[in-house]
Amino acid sequence: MSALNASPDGAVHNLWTHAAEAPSIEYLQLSPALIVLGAAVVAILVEAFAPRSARYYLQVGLSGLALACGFATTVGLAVGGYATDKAAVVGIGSLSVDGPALFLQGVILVVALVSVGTFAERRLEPVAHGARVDSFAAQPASVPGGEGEQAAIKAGWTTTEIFPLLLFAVGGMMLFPAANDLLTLFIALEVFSLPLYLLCALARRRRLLSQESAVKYFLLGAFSSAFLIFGIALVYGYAGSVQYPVIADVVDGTVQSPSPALAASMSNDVLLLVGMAMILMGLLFKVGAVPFHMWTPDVYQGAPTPVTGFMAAATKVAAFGALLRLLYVVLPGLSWDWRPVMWGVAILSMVVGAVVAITQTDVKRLLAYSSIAHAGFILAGVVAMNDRGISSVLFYLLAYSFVTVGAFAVVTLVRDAGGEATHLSKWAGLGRRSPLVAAVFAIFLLAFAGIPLTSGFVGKFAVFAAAAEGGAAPLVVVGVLSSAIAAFFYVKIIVLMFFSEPAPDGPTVAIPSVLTTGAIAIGVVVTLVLGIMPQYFLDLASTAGVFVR
Amino acid sequence: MADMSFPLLTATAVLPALGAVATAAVPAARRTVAKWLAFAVSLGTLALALVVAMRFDPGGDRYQLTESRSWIADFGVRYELGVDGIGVAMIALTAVLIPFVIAAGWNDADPVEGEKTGRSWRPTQGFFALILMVEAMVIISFAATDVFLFYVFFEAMLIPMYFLIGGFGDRAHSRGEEEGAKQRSYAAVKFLLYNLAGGLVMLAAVVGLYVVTADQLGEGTFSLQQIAEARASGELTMGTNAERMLFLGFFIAFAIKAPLWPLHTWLPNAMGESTSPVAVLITAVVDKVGTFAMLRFCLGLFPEASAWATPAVIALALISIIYGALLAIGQRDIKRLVAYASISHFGFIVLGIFAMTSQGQGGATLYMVFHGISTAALMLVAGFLISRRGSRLIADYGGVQKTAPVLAGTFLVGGLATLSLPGLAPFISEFLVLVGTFSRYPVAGIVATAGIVLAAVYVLLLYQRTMTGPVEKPEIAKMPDLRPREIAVVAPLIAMLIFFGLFPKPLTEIVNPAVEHTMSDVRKTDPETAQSDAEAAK
Amino acid sequence: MESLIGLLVAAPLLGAAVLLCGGQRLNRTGHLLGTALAAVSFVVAAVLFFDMVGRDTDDRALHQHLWSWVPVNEFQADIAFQLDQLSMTFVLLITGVGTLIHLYSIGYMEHDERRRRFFGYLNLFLASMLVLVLADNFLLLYVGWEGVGLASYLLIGFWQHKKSAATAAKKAFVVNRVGDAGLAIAIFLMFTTFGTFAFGPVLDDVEASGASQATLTGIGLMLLLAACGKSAQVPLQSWLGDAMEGPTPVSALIHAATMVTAGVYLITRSGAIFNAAPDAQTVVVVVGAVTLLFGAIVGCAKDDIKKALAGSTMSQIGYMILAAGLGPIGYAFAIMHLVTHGFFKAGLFLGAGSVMHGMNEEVDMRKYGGLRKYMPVTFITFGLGYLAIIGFPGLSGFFSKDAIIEAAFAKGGTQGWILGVVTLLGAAITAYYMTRVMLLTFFGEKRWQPDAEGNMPHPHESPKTMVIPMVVLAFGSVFAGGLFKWGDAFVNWLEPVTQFEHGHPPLSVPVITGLTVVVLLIGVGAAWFQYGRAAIPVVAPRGSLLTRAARRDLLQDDFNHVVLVRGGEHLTRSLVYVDNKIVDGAVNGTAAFYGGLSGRLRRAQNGFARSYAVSMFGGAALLVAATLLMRAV
Amino acid sequence: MDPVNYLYLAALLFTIGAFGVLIRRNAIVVFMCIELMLNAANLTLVAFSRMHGNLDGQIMAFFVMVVAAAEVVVGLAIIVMLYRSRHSASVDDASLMKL
Repeated sequence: MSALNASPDGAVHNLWTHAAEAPSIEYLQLSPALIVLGAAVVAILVEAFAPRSARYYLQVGLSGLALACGFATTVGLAVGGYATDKAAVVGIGSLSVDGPALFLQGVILVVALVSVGTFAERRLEPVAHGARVDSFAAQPASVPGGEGEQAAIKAGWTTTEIFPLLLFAVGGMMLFPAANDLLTLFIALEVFSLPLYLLCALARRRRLLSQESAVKYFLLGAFSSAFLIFGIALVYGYAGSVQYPVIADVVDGTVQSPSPALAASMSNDVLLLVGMAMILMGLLFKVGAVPFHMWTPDVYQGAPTPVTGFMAAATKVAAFGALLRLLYVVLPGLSWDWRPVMWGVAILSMVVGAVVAITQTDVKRLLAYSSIAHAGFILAGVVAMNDRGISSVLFYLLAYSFVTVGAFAVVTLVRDAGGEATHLSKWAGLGRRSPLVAAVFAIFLLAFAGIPLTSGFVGKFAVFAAAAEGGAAPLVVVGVLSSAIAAFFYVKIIVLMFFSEPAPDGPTVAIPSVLTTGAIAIGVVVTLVLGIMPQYFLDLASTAGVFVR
Repeated sequence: MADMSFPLLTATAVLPALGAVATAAVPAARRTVAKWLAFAVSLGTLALALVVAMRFDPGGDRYQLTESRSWIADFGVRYELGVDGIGVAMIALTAVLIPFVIAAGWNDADPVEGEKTGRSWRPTQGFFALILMVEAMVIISFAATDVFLFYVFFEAMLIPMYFLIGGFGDRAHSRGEEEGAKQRSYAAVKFLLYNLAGGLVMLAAVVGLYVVTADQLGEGTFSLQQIAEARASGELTMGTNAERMLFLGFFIAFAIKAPLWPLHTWLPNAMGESTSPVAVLITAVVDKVGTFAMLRFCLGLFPEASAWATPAVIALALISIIYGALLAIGQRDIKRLVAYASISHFGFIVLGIFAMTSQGQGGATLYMVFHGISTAALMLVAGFLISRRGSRLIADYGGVQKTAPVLAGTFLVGGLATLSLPGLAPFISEFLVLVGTFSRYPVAGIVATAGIVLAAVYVLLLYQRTMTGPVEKPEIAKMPDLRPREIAVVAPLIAMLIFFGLFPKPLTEIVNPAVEHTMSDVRKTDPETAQSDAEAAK
Repeated sequence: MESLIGLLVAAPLLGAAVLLCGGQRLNRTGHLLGTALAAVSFVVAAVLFFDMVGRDTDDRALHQHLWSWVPVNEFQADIAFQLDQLSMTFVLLITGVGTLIHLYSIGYMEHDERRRRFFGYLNLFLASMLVLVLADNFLLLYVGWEGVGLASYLLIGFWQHKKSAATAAKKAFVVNRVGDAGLAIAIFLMFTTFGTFAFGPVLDDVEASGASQATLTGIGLMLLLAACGKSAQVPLQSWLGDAMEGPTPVSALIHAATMVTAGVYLITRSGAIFNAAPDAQTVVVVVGAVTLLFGAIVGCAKDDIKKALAGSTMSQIGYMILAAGLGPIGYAFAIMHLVTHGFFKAGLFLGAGSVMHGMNEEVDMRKYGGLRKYMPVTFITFGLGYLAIIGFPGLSGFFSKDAIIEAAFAKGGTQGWILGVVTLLGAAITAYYMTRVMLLTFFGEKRWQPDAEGNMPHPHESPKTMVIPMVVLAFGSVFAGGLFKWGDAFVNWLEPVTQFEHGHPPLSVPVITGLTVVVLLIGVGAAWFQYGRAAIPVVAPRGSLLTRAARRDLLQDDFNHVVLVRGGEHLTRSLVYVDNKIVDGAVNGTAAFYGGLSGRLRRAQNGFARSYAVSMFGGAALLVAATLLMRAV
Repeated sequence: MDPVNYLYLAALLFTIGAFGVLIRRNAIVVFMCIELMLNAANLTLVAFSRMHGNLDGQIMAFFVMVVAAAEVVVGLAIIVMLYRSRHSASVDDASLMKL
C-alpha cells in the first residue's frame, strides 16, 4: 500500500504494476506479535483436536510459553536497538516498531502472562464433583441454572477457549499502539475487542451479570468503533491516505505537489476536524475517559474478575499507546485544536471518576471508577505535548497496570458462598481475619491513591511534572484536588478492612495456588520497586519515549 | 562536600525501620518479646541520635554529616541528608521521646479477649512496629536537605500514624465501646485526609518548584543547597507571583500539620481518640515536622514570599494562641483540652518563626523541643489517670490527689510546664519567642503575652477539677497511685524539664548558629535597641 | 563570701527537693529538717550581714555569677546573684521571719498528716523568695517572682479537699499571672530599649540610655502592674482576702510579712526608672493611696479575723507603695515600714492563728470575746503587735508610718496635701479596725459557739513552738522601729542603693507627729465607742450600705465575677460552639458536599445501555462541536 | 454524478444508524443499526477513494466488511446467549448493574 500512495497520480495503473512484486515483510521486528497470534491459532487447533482432559494443561502451557517468548523477543528487540536507532516503520508502512511500541508491548505481554495465572487459577472455586474448576463458566452456551449447565458441571467441563481468546486479545493489543496507519489501528482494535467481549460473558458465578456486561460492552464497543471507522473515512477523505506520516504531512501542509483532488480536500478542514474528533472518541472510549466511560463500571463489575483485571490493565495500556502515537505523530499540527478538548476530557475524567467513586459499595465498581480517574491523570500527561509527556505516560501505564492486575487478583481471593464477595460491607474487618491479604490490598490502594514510596506516587509526579512543563498547570491543580477526593474512598476501604468489626457472616479468604499468589506478588514487588527505586524504569521510559516518524 | 564516611544519619533512620520490621515479625504469642525488642531498638536509636549530636560541631558548616546519593535522576531528586543545629535538636527530641512513648504504651495494644481474629492478627506487634516506623520516617524528614526526599517521608509518615490513631484508640470511651470505635475511625480518616489534602497541595508546589528550576537551571533540582546557591548567584530568580504561589503551597501543608488556626480541627479528634502515647507521638513529634519545615523550607526556599506573608501568618499565629487557649478552657475532655493547649503552643512556635528575629526563631526551635517534653509529661500522666478511671471527661474526676498524690504531683508539674512556669524548660522558649516577637512587632508580642495568663487558667482549672476537692466518686476513692513503670516514664521527663529550665545552654549552643543561617536566608537582622541607637548617635 | 550567697538559696531549695520527693519515710522527721534548713539559711544571712556591715559603705554589694543561663546572641541572661543592702534587708527579714514561722508551724500543723509536704512548700517558698530578692537581673527576678507565686498557690490550696481553698489558690495564681504578664512586658521593653535586663546596665544610667520618656513610663507602669499583682494593690487585690483559706502560718509568712511586699521591693529596686518617669510615679502614688484606704475600709467590715488582718495588710502595703512612689524621699521609709510591718503583722497573724487554734479553728470574731484571761501570752503579744500597727508612739509602727506620712506631705503642692491627708485618714481607720479586732477578740464577754461537731471550744494557751515565735516577733514589733530610727541608721544603711533626700513637709515634723497621734486616738475612741461598751451581737447586723459593700470587698469581687468569670465562660462556650459548628463544620461540610455530588452524579449510571450510548453520542457531538469551535475562534 | 452526494447519503445513513442505536430496544435491531453505521463508513470510504483516485478506500471497505462479519459472529453469539437466559432480547431488560 505504501506503493499506492507513494504517487497519488494514476492509482489503478500502479496497483497492477506493484502488485506483481512480493512486498518485503520485516519478520524479525514483527516476531513478538506473530508469535502470540500464531500461538493463538495453534491454541484453536488444540481446542479442536486435543482431548478435553489435556486441553487445560496444553492451553496454559502454550499461552504461557507464547507470551514468555513474545516478551523475550520484545526485550531482545529492545536490546538490539530496535527501540532507538534501529526503530523503523515495517510491514509496508502499516506498523512502526519503535520505543513506545516495544515498551508497551513488553508491558502488555507481562500483564498478560500474569493474567494467564489468574485465568488458570483453580484453587479458589470449591471443588465441583471432584473436579477443580476455574472462575469461568462450565459451558457458556448453556442457560444459567439450566440442566445443560448442571450436566456440564457434572462432567467437569471447563471453558479452555479463554486462552486462545486471551492470546488473540493480546495480539491485537500489541498491534494497537504500533499501528502506523488508521486501517491497522481499526483492525487491531477489533482484534482485541472481540475476544474481550466474549471473555466478559464467561463468568462461572453470577452469569446474568456477566452476560449483561458482555452485551453492554459489545454494543457500546461496536457503536464506538463505528464512530472510529467513520472518522477514519473522513480523515482519509481529507488526506487521501490513512498512513500516519502522510496524514501528518498533509495536516502540516508540507506535502509536495498535491494532486488536484487532494488539494481540494485539503482545503476542507471540517473533514479533518470531524474525523479527528470521531477517531479520538473511539480511542477515548477504550481508555474509559468521561464522557465515554459509562460502560466501564458495569463491564468491570460483571466480567469475571481475572478478565476484568486483564482488561483494565492491558486495554488502557494499548489504547493510550495508540492515542499517544496518533496525537504525537499524526496530529501535532492540530494540537491547538485538540488540546483544549483533551483538557476538558482530562478534567472531567479526573473529577467525575473521583467523585462518583466516593459512594460506591462494590469493590469492582469502585476500582472501575478509580480507573476512570486514572485515565484522567494519564490524559494530563498526554496533553503535555513534550518528550517528558510521552515517557511519563509510559511509566504511569507500567505502574498502573501492575497495581490493577494485583488488586483484582486480590479481589478474586475474598469469597463467600455466592462466589467472590465484592460488596464492600463484606470486607469489614478483613484486616483482623487475614492481615496479610488486607495489607497487600492496602498497598495497592495506597498506590492508586498515589502515596509516596509506591509506584503510583512516582507516576503521578511524573505526569504532573510533564503537564506543568507543558503549560498545563491548571490540570495539575485539578489533578491534585481530585486525588485528594480520590484518597477518601481508598482510605474508606482501608478503614473498613482494619478498623471495623468483622461481619459475623463475613467472607473467607481462599488460599490460592502459586498462580494467583505469583500474580499478586509480582504486583506488590513492582509497586514497591517502582515506588522506591524508580530510576531504572524512568530511564527506560525516557529512552523509549521517542516515536519513529 | 558529602563526606562518604559512615552514613550516620541514614543509620539513625534505618535502625528503627529495621526494628519495625523485626517487631512486626515477632510471633503472635510472644507479645512481651516484641515490646522489649521495640524498646531496645528505640534506645539504640537514641544512642545513635546522641552520637549525631556529639559529632555535630556548632562552629562548623551549616549542614553536617551530609550524605548525598543520586536517587531519581530523572526528576533531579537526590538522597541528600544533612543536619543543622535545628535538625540535630529535633532528631534528638524524637529519639528521646520514642522510648517513653513505647514504655508508656506498654499495655495499650494488648489484644482484647474474645475478639474473633485470624491467627496472624498481631495488634501488639503492629503497634510498636508502627511507632518505630513513624520514628524512622520523622528522622529522615528532619534530616532531608532535598525537598522531594522530605516530601516523600512527610507524606508517607501519615500512613503509620493513621493506623496508630485508627487502630489503637482508648478502649474506654465515655459513650461506650461501639461509639468509641466510630469516633476513632472518624478521627483517623479526618487526620489522614486533612493532612493528605495539605500534602497534595504541597505536591503541586513541589512540581512547580521542579518546573521553575528545570526551566531556569537547565535541569530540575530539589537540593536546598543548590537552589540556595543558584538564588544567591542570581542564576535562579523566581517571579514574585510564582514564588508566592509556591510558598503558599508549602505553607498550607505545614500549617495543617502544625496545626495553625483555622486548619486545626483534626488535632482534637486525633489526640482525643488515640491512646495517650500516640497522642504524644502526634503532637510532640509528628506535628513538629510541620513547624520545622516552615523554618527550613518556607523561609529557606522562598524568603521574599515569607516576608510578604509574615503579617498574615503572625495574625493567624496570634489567633491560634488565644483561640486555642480559650477553647482549652472550654473543654470537658482532658485529652481534647491538652490538644487545644497544643494548638495554642503551636501558635507560639509559628509566631517565633515568623518574627524573624534570632530570639524568636531560636526560641521557636527550643519551643519545639521543650513543648515536646512537657506535653509528653502532661499527656502521659493524663493517660495513666484515664486508664485508671476509664473516662476522659473532666467531670468524672475530683480529689484524685488525696488518693494518688504522686500522680497528682507529676500531673501538676506537667501542667506547670505547660503554662511555662519559670524554672521549667518551656518558660525559656516561650519567653524568647515573646521577646523576639516583641522586639519586631510590639503589639503582637503583647497580645501573645495574654496567652500566658490564659494558659494559667486552663491548666489550673484542669488541675482543680480533676485533682482537688473532696473525693466523691468510689472509683477515685480506690484509685491506685502511679506504678513503678509509670514513675520511671514520668520522672526522667520531669528531670529534663527542670534541667533544661536551668541549663538550656547545650541546646542554645547548637541552635544559635543554625538560626543565624536562617536569618541570613531571609536577609534579616535583629532590630536595633534604643541603647545602640544612642551609642550610634554618639 | 560571695560563694555563701548561693548557699542562702540552696539550703531551702534542698529542703524542698528532699521533702517533696522523699516520700512517706520522711513524715516523722520532715518538719525538723525543713526548719533546720531555714535556720541554716538565716545563719548564713546573719554571717553575710555582719560581713557586709564590716565593709565600708561603698563596696558592700556582693556579686556571685553562677552560670550563663539563656544566651541567644543579644539576649544574655545569667544565673547570678547580687547582695546589696536592699537585698540584705529582705534576706534577713525573709530568713528570720521564715525560720520563726517554720518553728510555729511545727506546732500548728502537728495533727496534719501532710505536714511533711507543708514544710516542703514552705522551703520552696523561702528559696523562691530569696531568688527574687537576690537576682541581679530582671529575668532571674521573674523566676523568683513566679516561684513565690507557685509556692503561694500550693500553700493557699494546701487543704485541697476544701473546694474553697482550691478555688482561692487558683484565683491567687491567675490574678498574679496578670501581674506577671506586666513584668514580662516590662522586661521586653527593657530588652528592646537597653538591649539587656540586668540591674546594673539598666538602672545605673537610665538617662544616658537614650530611652524615650514614653518608653520609661511604659516600663514603669508595667512594673507597677506586676507590683499590684503580687502586693494585692488595686485593681489586682481581689485574691488576698480569699488567700486566707491557707493555713495561718502561710498567711503570716507569705501574705503578710514577705511575698506580698515583693511589689514594694520591685518598685524600690527599679527606682532609677521611676525617678526618670514622673508620670509613672504619680500613678504609683495614686494606686498606693487608693489601696491604703480600700484595704482599711474592708478591714473595718470583716468579722473573719484573718480577713480583717488581710485588709489591713493591703492597706499597710498601700502605705509602702505610696512611699515608694514618692521617689528618693520615700524609698527608705517604704522599706522600713515593710520591715516593721513584717514583724507586727506576722505577729498578729500568728496570734490570730493561736486564737483559732484554741477556738476549734473558729475565725468569726463575733464568736470570740474575753479571751485575754484564757490565752495571756497570745493576748500580750497580739496586743503589742496591735499597738505597733496603729502606730502607738514609741513602737516600731509609729516610727515607720510617721515617716511615710511626713514624706507624703513632703511631696509638696496639692499632691502633697492630698497624700498627707489620705495617709492620716488611713492611720485613723487603721486604729479603728485594729481596736475593733482587739476588743472583739480579747475583751467583752464570751460569745463562744459550739463548732460543727457541737463541742464547745475551751481555749488554752498554745504550745511552746507556737508561743516562742510570737514572743520574738512581739519584741520586733516593739523595738525594731526605734532601732531603725536611731540616728537614721536604716536610711543611711539603704542610702547607697536607693538614694535618699530629705523631704521638707509644709508642716513642721512635730505638728505632723501630733496629728498622727490625734487621729490615732480618734480612731481608737470610735472603735471603743462602738464595740467596747455595747454588747456585740453574735450574728452581724445588716449594717449600713457601706458596711455591706465593704463586707463584700467593696463589690469588686462581684464585678470580677460578673465581667471576667461569667463573661469568660460565655466566651469560651460560644467559641467551642463556633469551633465545632463553623470551623470544623466547614471541613465536614466539604466532605458532605462531595458525598451529595457523588450521589447525584452516579444516578446517570442508570444501567441502560442505550442511555450510555446517548452519553457517548452526546460526547462525540461535543467533541466535534468543540474542535470546530476551537477552529472558529 | 458528483460523488459528494454519496457522502451526504453516507452521512445520512450513519445518522440513521446512530439514532437507531439510541432509540431501538431490541438488541438485534440495535446491532443492525450499528452495521448500518459501518456500511455508511464503507460508502464514505469508497466515495473518497473515488475522489482521490486511489484504491486505499476500496480496500479498506473490504476490511471493514470482514470486521463487520466478525462482529456479527461475536455479537449474535452474545445476544443469543442473552436471549436464552432471559427470554427477551430487549437491551433495557439487561440493566441489573447500575449506579
